[in-house]
Amino acid sequence: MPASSTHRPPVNRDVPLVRRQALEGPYVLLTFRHPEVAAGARAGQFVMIKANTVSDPILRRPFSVMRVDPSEGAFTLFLKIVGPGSHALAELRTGEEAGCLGPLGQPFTAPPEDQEAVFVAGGYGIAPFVLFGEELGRAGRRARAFYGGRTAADLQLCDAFDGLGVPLVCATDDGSFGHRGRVTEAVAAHLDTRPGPVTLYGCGPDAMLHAVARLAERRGVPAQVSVDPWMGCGLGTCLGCVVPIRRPGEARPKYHCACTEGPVFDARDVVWP
Amino acid sequence: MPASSTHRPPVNRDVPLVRRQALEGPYVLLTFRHPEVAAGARAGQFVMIKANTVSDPILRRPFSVMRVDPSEGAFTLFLKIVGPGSHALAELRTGEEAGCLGPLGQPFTAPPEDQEAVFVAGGYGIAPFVLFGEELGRAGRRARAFYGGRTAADLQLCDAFDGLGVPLVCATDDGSFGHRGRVTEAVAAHLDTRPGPVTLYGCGPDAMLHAVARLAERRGVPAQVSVDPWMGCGLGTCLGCVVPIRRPGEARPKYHCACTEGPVFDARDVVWP
Amino acid sequence: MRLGVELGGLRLKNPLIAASGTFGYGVEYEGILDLSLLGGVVSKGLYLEPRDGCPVPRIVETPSGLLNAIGLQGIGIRAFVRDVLPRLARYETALIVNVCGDTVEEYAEVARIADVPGVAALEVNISCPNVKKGGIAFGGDPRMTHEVVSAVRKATRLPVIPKLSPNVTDVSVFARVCEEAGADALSCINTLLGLAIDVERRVPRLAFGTGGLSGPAIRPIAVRMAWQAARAVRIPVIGIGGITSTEDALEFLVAGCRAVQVGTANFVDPGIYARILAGFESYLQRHRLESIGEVVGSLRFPDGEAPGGPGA
Amino acid sequence: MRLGVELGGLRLKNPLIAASGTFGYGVEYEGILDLSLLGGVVSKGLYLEPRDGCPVPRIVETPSGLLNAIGLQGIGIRAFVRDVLPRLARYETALIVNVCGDTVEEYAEVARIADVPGVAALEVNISCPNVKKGGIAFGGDPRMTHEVVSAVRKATRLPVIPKLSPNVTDVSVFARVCEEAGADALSCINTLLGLAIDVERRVPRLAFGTGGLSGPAIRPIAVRMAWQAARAVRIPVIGIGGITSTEDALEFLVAGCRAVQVGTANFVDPGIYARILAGFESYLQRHRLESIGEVVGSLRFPDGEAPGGPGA
Ligand SMILES: Cc1cc2nc3c(=O)[nH]c(=O)nc-3n(C[C@H](O)[C@H](O)[C@H](O)COP(=O)(O)OP(=O)(O)OC[C@H]3O[C@@H](n4cnc5c(N)ncnc54)[C@H](O)[C@@H]3O)c2cc1C
Ligand SMILES: Cc1cc2nc3c(=O)[nH]c(=O)nc-3n(C[C@H](O)[C@H](O)[C@H](O)COP(=O)(O)OP(=O)(O)OC[C@H]3O[C@@H](n4cnc5c(N)ncnc54)[C@H](O)[C@@H]3O)c2cc1C
Ligand SMILES: Cc1cc2nc3c(=O)[nH]c(=O)nc-3n(C[C@H](O)[C@H](O)[C@H](O)COP(=O)(O)O)c2cc1C
Ligand SMILES: Cc1cc2nc3c(=O)[nH]c(=O)nc-3n(C[C@H](O)[C@H](O)[C@H](O)COP(=O)(O)O)c2cc1C
Ligand code: FES
Ligand code: FES
Repeated sequence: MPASSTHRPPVNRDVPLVRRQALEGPYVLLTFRHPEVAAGARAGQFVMIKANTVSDPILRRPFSVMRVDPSEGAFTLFLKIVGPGSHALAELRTGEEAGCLGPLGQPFTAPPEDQEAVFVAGGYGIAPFVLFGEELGRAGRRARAFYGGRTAADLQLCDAFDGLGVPLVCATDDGSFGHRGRVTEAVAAHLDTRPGPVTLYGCGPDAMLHAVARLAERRGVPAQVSVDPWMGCGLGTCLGCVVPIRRPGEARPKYHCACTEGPVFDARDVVWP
Repeated sequence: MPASSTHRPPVNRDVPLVRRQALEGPYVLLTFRHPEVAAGARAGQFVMIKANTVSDPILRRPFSVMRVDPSEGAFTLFLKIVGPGSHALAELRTGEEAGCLGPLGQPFTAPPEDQEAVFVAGGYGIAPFVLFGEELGRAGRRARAFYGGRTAADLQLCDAFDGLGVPLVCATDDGSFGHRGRVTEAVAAHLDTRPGPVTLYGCGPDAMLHAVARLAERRGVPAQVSVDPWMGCGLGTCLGCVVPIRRPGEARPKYHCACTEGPVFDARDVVWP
Repeated sequence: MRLGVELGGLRLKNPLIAASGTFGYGVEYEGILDLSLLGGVVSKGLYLEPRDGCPVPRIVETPSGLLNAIGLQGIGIRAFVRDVLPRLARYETALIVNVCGDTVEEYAEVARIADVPGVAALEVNISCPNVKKGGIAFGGDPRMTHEVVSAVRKATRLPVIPKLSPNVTDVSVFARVCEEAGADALSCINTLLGLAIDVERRVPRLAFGTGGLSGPAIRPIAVRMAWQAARAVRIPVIGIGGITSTEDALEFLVAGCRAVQVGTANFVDPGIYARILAGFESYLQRHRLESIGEVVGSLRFPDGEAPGGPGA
Repeated sequence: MRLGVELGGLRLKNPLIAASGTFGYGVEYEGILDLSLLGGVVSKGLYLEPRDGCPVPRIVETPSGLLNAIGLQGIGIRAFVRDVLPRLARYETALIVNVCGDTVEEYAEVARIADVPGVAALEVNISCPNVKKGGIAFGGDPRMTHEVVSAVRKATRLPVIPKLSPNVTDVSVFARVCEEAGADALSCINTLLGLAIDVERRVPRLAFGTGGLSGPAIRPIAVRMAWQAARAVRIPVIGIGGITSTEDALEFLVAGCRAVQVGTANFVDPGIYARILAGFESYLQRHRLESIGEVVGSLRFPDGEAPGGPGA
């Protein structure tokens, strides 16, 4: 992983909500003012954020940076409401503040110049790829996205790659939108077309990440995955977010902090459950 | 105190917010649907209510019923935002629900037919007198209200008695509205005019209630006060809300629950700190 | 019998009991909920004589918790038997008397007076942190615990259920002492001793000074202690501490408790019993279980002896 | 010296210390806040050798609390002295090493290695609930507590600060034992042993099983214990447990603590130190006090001996 991102230390701020766009179902887009995140966040990095000061629940929550607007000094999250932390964020009114620390973690590493980046996203795992698509576009690299969910309603960001030149393939378990079946099946079908050298990038539920890792191994392609463990601090101090990682040449796995050494890891190094 | 109110047992319900009217500063009017409170609450009674299910803070809060609309099946609270419980209620959006138990407690007792009811309200203590004014008006009794606060902004319900035939005198500590000084000084001035037989009714901060009690004793007039202790349950089971009361003929004070035996007590019986 | 449980000679229609001091004498909830919904009701703590309790403030909130020093204000056992019991007779729920005393003799005497038809069991309160005599002074000392429980045991034919204090190093020691002294079941736990300070006035926020902490804040501690107690003895354990939902109640059952008590949550929502009972039903269905008894003690604990285990 | 305090031979510029295990080795917060703001920093618990710690999940939330079983994952004392200490040298803050061991000898050995320039004091962790040896097994037994503290005392010239366990019947007994064994100050408290259960899968929510409860939920218990400890001994006490604000920190100071540690709140808001320090300043002004020392032990407790007092 590049150490470059660590050159911009995270900044802790109270961040006002500047825009709120409700999507279908439990999804919402939230834009907060945070100049340092807006200027420095790279795809795969995240923030730790909490909407209020009540102590139940107590901790901030990790969310990937989906988009940045350095001129406005703001960044956007794509948020799925699943529990109290995400609910409280989604309930914020414009102008109200949240406590926020970021940017955090190691970003995705761009593929070598001749390769195509293949995004594999499950559910809210699409978020970092919106930023990644923009970054790669600016760098003149090719990218392609596969976006899966249980049902059509889970695919709320299908238009996020419009204008970025990133072809998008959707898949739903129930076939209500795009391919019927797992998103990784659609990726496998793409690899079957012998598209030339690719790097896979995965972000989504553990089971999907594991499937991406297996696919990459079978096809002999490199893969980076953004893991999704519980996080307490985002700074490597609570040691709650550790993932067993076995780096090449190491005899046994060691715990690595997903918040500082990840969330993006080389898929081969992750020891899957 | 009349036992009649206890004939309508309190009902525990999730109550949707049907209307919300922000007033100046930390004050707001909230109307909730609760048919039994709307049909049964009498002036001086209250509800225990909480806006959400988070456990910090854990308890419901007591608020006086300010107005009822039996046809709509709804009641209205006059709420001052002072801490997390009142804040969460004030943040509710229309349609959202709160947990609510009521009506609770013993109401004010109307004065004998020939007497004038004199309301002495401090701050949010005005709330029960709005309902009381309506009740007495329907019963053809005379009433008069004195409404005090620290400054003009604390007197948000000056129009509540319009059309009820209840003359209103306001007082502020800083003289920014109405008489300058304590509201009880204005009441004393009224008694100096020898208005005939009156009963005093007090609701407000402890210091004001104590002043009402002293005034009543000096002038030899009856007084009822609605006390304002911490409440945990509203049902006489937590024993957190007790007030030392010495009834006539009793040698020493005994603890009485403000929630079931009050909040309205005969001012002579209350043992002031 | 899907939800029914058996508790040291006591049959409950379901494992939900209202905890002492948080449900008055039961009669306060008449008209608000159907008392026959409950497996049982434990009375407010009762001494031989009526008591005034502590001055106010008696309750203050702390994060997800309630700190109280009521000081066992109450009507006394005789008034309970005379005035309250008859009013409760028509409900199908087990009435349990919470027995208090300043001395061992007082515990025994209260137990004798409480041994009347209509009373289903005695809970022995050796764990109240808010009294200067008795209470926690007994429940924090294994020898005194044995003495009080034995004395109550001799004074009654009713099931005897000591209520354990959490303010001890090893709750399993006390659980075993109670079992040896003839207890039929255990209630676990009472409140944790706490102190909250008004820093502006630099006095305790409670008039009494210290108080007992209850509510969701203490649940992880209570579940741990109930689990330790249940592993230490053969008699059934009733779990108590911070229950506000079906899931919370199930934590205690899975940990090994045969029944649970709901305390502070009674103040927050009197509708809690109906809510939890409905939740039990759907849990049993979802997990394809015949009865709630199958849940009891079903916890699969990770390998190895945990440091918090009774052996620690 | 408005905010300065003296702590058993250790001078702190202010009474705010980052608690062990919640602030890494300090270096993690470089660039996010100015470490020189803090009175002191306690390192993550350190053994002789590096340790892997427990499997995940290692932290779960409970109402207003955090339950953790990290299992003292760490780099070991030698790597700390070699790699971390030099990076911290430029900050004006007292560096305190949290000393751990499986055996009495290991505690002493870690203490010896930690006695180097740059280390200001040693905190002796005899209270970690998440290890199978050492930790709470030592801190729950007065004899073992004495042995460990004496051994560390002999191994170092640095101030020795045992960290007490809240999982005991009477914390004042342990406070006195530590004082006798030569401790210079006390840290009070570590986490409370807790258990949270996933009722759908019927396993503990933490991979290790039980865990240590921290956060605002435990504050009333922590304040009570710090108050008991401070009344029991002459050496200074450092209060720990659930501090998230100026008022929370003041509760411990008013109760008799000379300093405080902030734990879980570090995870929630790294800006907490600046916030509390500003709050201290305005509190002193509002109360017309010259120094924070005047706040220490200023609690006026109600008349009479409280049941939770050291005499209980
Ligand atoms: C690096 C990273 C980036 C993320 N980016 C996004 C994003 O862009 N958009 C988005 O909607 N979500 C994202 N998440 C997930 C998000 O952090 C969780 O949904 C959130 O923490 C849930 O909090 P809650 O209080 O709403 O729900 P909770 O009640 O805390 O959790 C609901 C459910 O999610 C589980 N859970 C909670 N926190 C986590 C966690 N950190 N990891 C895994 N499971 C958890 C709980 O066990 C529970 O089953 C990201 C997580 C990580 C680690
Ligand atoms: C019978 C009764 C009727 C009431 N009617 C009204 C009403 O109509 N409108 C209205 O705005 N308020 C009313 N109150 C007061 C209201 O209950 C409190 O303002 C509310 O409980 C505060 O809760 P909170 O969480 O917002 O603030 P908290 O943070 O809980 O309290 C803020 C401050 O108020 C104090 N406080 C909290 N609860 C109480 C209490 N019950 N009594 C006295 N002090 C308390 C706290 O010590 C603190 O100083 C009434 C109280 C009682 C007992
Ligand atoms: C206000 C209050 C009064 C209590 N009174 C008693 C009592 O009289 N006897 C007793 O054994 N326990 C008493 N308790 C303890 C409860 O029965 C229960 O053990 C404790 O509150 C933990 O459960 P909870 O977290 O569900 O409240 C009292 C608790 C509270 C909050
Ligand atoms: C994740 C975590 C790790 C901890 N690790 C240690 C440790 O290594 N050594 C130690 O003495 N205490 C450790 N503690 C305990 C804290 O230092 C502190 O005593 C406790 O958390 C109570 O304070 P709080 O409520 O402010 O968090 C840890 C606490 C947490 C939450
Ligand atoms: S989230 Fe705390 S160490 Fe990674
Ligand atoms: S509020 Fe609980 S007894 Fe009155």
